[in-house]
Amino acid sequence: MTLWLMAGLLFTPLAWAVLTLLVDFRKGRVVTWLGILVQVLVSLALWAAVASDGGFYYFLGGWQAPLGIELRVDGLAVTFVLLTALVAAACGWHASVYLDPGKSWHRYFWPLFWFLWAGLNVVWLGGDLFNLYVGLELISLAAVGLVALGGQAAALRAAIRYLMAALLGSLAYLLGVALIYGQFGTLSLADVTALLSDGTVAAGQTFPLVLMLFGLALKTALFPMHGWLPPAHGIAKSPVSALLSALVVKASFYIAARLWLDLGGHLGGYELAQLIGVLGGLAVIWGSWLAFRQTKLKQVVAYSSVAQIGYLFLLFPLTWGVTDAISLQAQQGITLQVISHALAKAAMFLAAGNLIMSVGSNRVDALAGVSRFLPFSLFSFGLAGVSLMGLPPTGGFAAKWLLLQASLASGQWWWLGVLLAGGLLSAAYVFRVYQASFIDNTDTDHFFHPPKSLEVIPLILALLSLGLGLVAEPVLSVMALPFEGSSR
Amino acid sequence: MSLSVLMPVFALMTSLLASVVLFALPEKGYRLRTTINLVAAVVKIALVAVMIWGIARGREYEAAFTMLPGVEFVLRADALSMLFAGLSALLWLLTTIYAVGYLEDSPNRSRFFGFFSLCVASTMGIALAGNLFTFFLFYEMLTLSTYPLVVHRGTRKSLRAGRNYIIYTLTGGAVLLLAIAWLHGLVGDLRFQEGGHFAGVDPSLQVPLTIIFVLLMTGLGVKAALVPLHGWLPQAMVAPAPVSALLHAVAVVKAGAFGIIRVVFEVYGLEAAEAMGLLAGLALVAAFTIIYGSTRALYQIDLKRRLAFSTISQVSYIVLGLCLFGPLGVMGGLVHLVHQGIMKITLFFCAGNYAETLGVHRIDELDGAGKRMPGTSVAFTLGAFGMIGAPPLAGFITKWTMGAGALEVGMDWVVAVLVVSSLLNAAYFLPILHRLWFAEQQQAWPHERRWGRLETSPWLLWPPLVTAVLLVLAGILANVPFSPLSWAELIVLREVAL
Amino acid sequence: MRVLSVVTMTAVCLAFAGLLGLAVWHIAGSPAPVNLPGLLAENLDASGVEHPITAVLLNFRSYDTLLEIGVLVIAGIAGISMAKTTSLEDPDLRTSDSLLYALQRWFVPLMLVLAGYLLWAGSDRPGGAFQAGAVLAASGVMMRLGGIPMDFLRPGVLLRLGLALGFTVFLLVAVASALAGEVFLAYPAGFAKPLILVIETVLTFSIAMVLLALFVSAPVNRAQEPEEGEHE
Amino acid sequence: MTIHLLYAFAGVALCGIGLFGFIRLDHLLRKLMAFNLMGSGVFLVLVGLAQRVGQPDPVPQALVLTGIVVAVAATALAVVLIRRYYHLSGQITLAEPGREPVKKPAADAHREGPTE
Amino acid sequence: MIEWLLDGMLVLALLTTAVAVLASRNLFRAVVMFIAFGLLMALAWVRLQAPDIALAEAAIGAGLTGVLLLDAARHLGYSRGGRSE
Repeated sequence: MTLWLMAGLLFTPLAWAVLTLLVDFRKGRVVTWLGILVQVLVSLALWAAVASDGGFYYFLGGWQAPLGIELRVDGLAVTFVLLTALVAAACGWHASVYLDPGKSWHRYFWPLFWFLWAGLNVVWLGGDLFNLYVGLELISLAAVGLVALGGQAAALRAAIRYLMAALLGSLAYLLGVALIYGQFGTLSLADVTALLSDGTVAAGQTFPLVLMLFGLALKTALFPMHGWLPPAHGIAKSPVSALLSALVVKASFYIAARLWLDLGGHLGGYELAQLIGVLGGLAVIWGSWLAFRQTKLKQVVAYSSVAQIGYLFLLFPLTWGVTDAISLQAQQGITLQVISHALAKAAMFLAAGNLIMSVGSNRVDALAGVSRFLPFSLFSFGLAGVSLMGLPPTGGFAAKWLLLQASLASGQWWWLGVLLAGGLLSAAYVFRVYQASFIDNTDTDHFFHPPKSLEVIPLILALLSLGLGLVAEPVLSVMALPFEGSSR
Repeated sequence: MSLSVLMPVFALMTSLLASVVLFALPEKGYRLRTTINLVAAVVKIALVAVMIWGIARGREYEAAFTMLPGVEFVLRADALSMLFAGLSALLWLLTTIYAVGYLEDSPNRSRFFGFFSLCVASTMGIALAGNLFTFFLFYEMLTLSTYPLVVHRGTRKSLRAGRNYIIYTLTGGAVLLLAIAWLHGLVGDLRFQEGGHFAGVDPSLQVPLTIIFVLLMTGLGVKAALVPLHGWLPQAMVAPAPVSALLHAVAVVKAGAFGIIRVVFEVYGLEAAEAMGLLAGLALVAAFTIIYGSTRALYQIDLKRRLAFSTISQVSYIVLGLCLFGPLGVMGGLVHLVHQGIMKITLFFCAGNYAETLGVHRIDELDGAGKRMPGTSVAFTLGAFGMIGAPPLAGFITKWTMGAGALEVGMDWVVAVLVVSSLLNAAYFLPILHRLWFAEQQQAWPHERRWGRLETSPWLLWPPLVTAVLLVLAGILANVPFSPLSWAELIVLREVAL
Repeated sequence: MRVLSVVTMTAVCLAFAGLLGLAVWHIAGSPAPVNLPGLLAENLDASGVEHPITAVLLNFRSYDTLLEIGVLVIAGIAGISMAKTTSLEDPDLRTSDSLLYALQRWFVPLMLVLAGYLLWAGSDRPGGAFQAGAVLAASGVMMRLGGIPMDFLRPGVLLRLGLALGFTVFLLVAVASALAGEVFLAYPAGFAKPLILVIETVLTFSIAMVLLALFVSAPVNRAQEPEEGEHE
Repeated sequence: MTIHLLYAFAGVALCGIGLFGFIRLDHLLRKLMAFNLMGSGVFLVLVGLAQRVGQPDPVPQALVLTGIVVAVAATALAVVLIRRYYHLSGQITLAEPGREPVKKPAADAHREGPTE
Repeated sequence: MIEWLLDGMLVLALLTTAVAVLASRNLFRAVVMFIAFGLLMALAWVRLQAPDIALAEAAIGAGLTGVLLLDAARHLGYSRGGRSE
């Protein structure tokens, strides 16, 4: 059964990419709805299967690593598969209403969307370093294609910049993989970890890991390499922005985190961990500040992504050289942060898209009066903002709480400042948007009212992000599941 | 699921559900909205009353589940929570009635009542929170749900006030979070329990615990408007009158004060806090706030601003009460939580009536208002005398109990503070009463509206009258069972364990 | 300022190359603990083809290849989404270079033959779908430069079918193997060689199509879409 | 030291050169070429290092084949984007429009050819 | 020894062309250099006993990418990248 589910999981997005390529936008929309249904069901079933039976390795083509490619299907991976299914389903649904079917190039949205989804699943499940590289490229090119889709000059500039950054990042990662292969003779992450922990290969060669982390950090837009993100995420169509911010940047981070957790203990060092953490902290502060300064609504949200991504990199210092309990706490915190940010940011971008559609302008100060006539999209935006601020009971708060605990327990109190100041700064930019929308300067409703389905989608996502804090415990318990049997 | 688990959940849910429904309601559904509001408020009072009855007979209500690894979400009703829950449930009903009248034809009513209910849900959550974590959760929810109420009018001034409010409260919240997280890291999940956790605690924890205490008080002090963290309160006056009433009497400042009570009594423990020398500092801050607030109130021309500074002063009575470290003093502080709420809400209702009916905002415009609006003015007068501490009103009970408590533990200077404060109270309230009743009307009312034979809309008139009666009753019937004072006594006997 | 930045960049790149060289040197100092080539040689017989690289590409690590074709298709899609393609009769595109004309008269057939050879050679000698596809694409480019109309390159169902064909067949083989009870991409015993050959053939065609499509989708018109919320 | 390792070091040098070009050059096509140089360098390191004992290793060779195809896909996409970008904005760098004077109105940009 | 000499020269040529690609002021010349670089790479792959890659590099790296870039350079104009024309 599980094998069939895996086949379905791998097959569906790729197959739907092909199917939607052959039809036009309207038919593609219908086909996509069906595909979303299938994929969500498969993801749910797989998640349930792993939650009840534990994780396993899946050998593609029947060849075991190191000869073949293995997929690591564990609790964390299926959690992210499920997250992807939810967020991508929401974005796909939103896009099917939001995008104008009259524009001929919008038909290409669907195949790119499905390829992106496929690439994300590759990354969540990947256990082979080179396979992850291909997955990353799949994601990057699809994302660039989506940003550029039918765009005018500014969108193309953003897309090219994004492409260049992504290519450089992938190349750095690949170079690291080349060195790892040279050193270990295998591409399987599990093999490399095993070789390191049983002492077959002496640790100490940090450079490959640094290279890979650099490349992945560049793709994740870690400060100060974040320059490409705001233009790309700000200018893309809102459903695309939502996909990019919610999921795509997480993919490269996820690989970096897995590498760090498996190899960091042997190949990393205190200074490296702290350096990455400091960059993350600076990203939180600087990104929030820039978000506060933006005049365009979507740029606010995009810079907020830079800041929120910064939190993720606290994983590195908080898991290096600490006890297993603290490390677990930090990992759980970061996982929650990834999930809640994915939900909240997708909600925020989709809501921002609706707001822009309604007021006919991308400017923050054009929102005056929206609170009175369009409470729903604003409400979703606000709820998502609450999660970003890390206020209870959202998932963002649960994440912050765990990270606070981990910082305190590991004695790295300096991260407390980042966590608390980050929350306040994000409140600053979120409330700036609220404030603009509460200005009551008109008695007439001259706004365009988007279709109800557009308004419902961000609300659902925002509520999920809100509720995540309440069900954090069960979610985390699936993530920490051990493998079926002892190992592979 | 037994009823003892479900009761606190229901109490929370009534207003939460009401809020969700109200948000979804179209702007025009006036009747339906009012019905939902009132039904929810009445149901909540009933639920709270049942729980009060149960607790008096020794029942326990608790619901808990694990939210995060090592962290529980706990709702628990004990005598102390009922003090606050009862107050907010009762006053919510009155404030809702008042707000329905007050906002009769203003825009954004769906939004207003939605957040209004959310705000009360948060307050109920604060009252029922069973540990610091849960408390914080609702504390922040309260911050968020009050912001839209403060900026409700959407004017530049109200937006500025809202911004200040949010800066103060969120920063306070961050400090509070730091303190709670630290405490949690130090000693694990802390349920509120009688007598606190830190009696005879390891001396090595002394220093961090002291720092955490200061952080906790800072975080809670923002909402309780302890000087110098009070800056947001006078500005928030631009909000509509029912909101001010809510902020001052029921929800926000009370949440801060209530939090301080919880921390001192049931986290640190009164004795432990005293032993660590934490209460003396708090008492000084509270005393200073009392004098400072009253003094500033003297100089305010705007009626609501004067009331605001009066709130700053009065809420610190509660804090000062617990620092007295004796059964009577503590009782005085606890009972003032209720008394101040009833008195202050009366005053704010009245101030709102003057503004809404006559268009009067400044004190020097009030000349002769007593003749035009006798009902409102009688209520205002009772409230003012209560604040001053004239017998046999509610305020007198507070001050008397506290004074006795101070003498009992030998903190004579507190009596001096009480006396000075009462004099100041008189100094800023009596001139208003003089203008109301004895001055001749100087000019036409700035913006008068008429409601037939009544002095103002019945929706606006009844709530202050009811609260005025309540504050008289609370004074006269102080020794009857289930009066605020008796309940405070129950709390002291059961939970403070002195 | 400019000089300074050049100096910094040079220093950064030198440092990078130095560190990299050092890492390579260190790594080269000791042999790799896993002998993958040996493992590969042992399993080569089971792969269905004799040429080890083809075995790796289309059997052992076929998932990589599948995704890689996906990357190609994505690039193709993104490319043609940009191109509100010009008519192929656009005089701008027709080169009336007699040398080129002569070249293509002789070269194109030759290249087609070469492509066929490479494809056929792939199973036991150097060569295979990629090389063959590239050569096919190159001959297409030549024809295109020579102004030979190739209607199938207009954005239309035909082009999209061509783009997707190789990928689709590969994917169908993959999922069929999964449905047959094996895992994804595990060829049933005995079918490995024919399946690989089929895949290689369609891949050759598709790779050439994608590369050609990208080549011709040079944008010419100026269709613009305003940014969200910006009125024109 | 084998010849293979020599090529690995050549790859190292190419990576350095390519990186310099990639961050130094503004012209997008040149950036793209620099990227390709860097890519070649990475591939050389991958194969050269893995084959340091002198024996050919089919696995990295297969990886490089995959890598080359991915690289050409990316390059081709980039070229399409760059050309369209140039047609719309008349720019061949990523500089913001305000900073670099637009040399030619976009309308007649595509008529520009080498042979007229 | 002669082998090393040959390989050394090839590597040297590779690096020189690489520098030439980046340094040449004329965009057209840069592209031509790039194609030359691709052909040299193909040779290098032969020396690395990787005939498959050599074929691919010649067809794709030098051939297709080269043509693609040439075409693009033609459209973008020769002189845009440098000042020599």
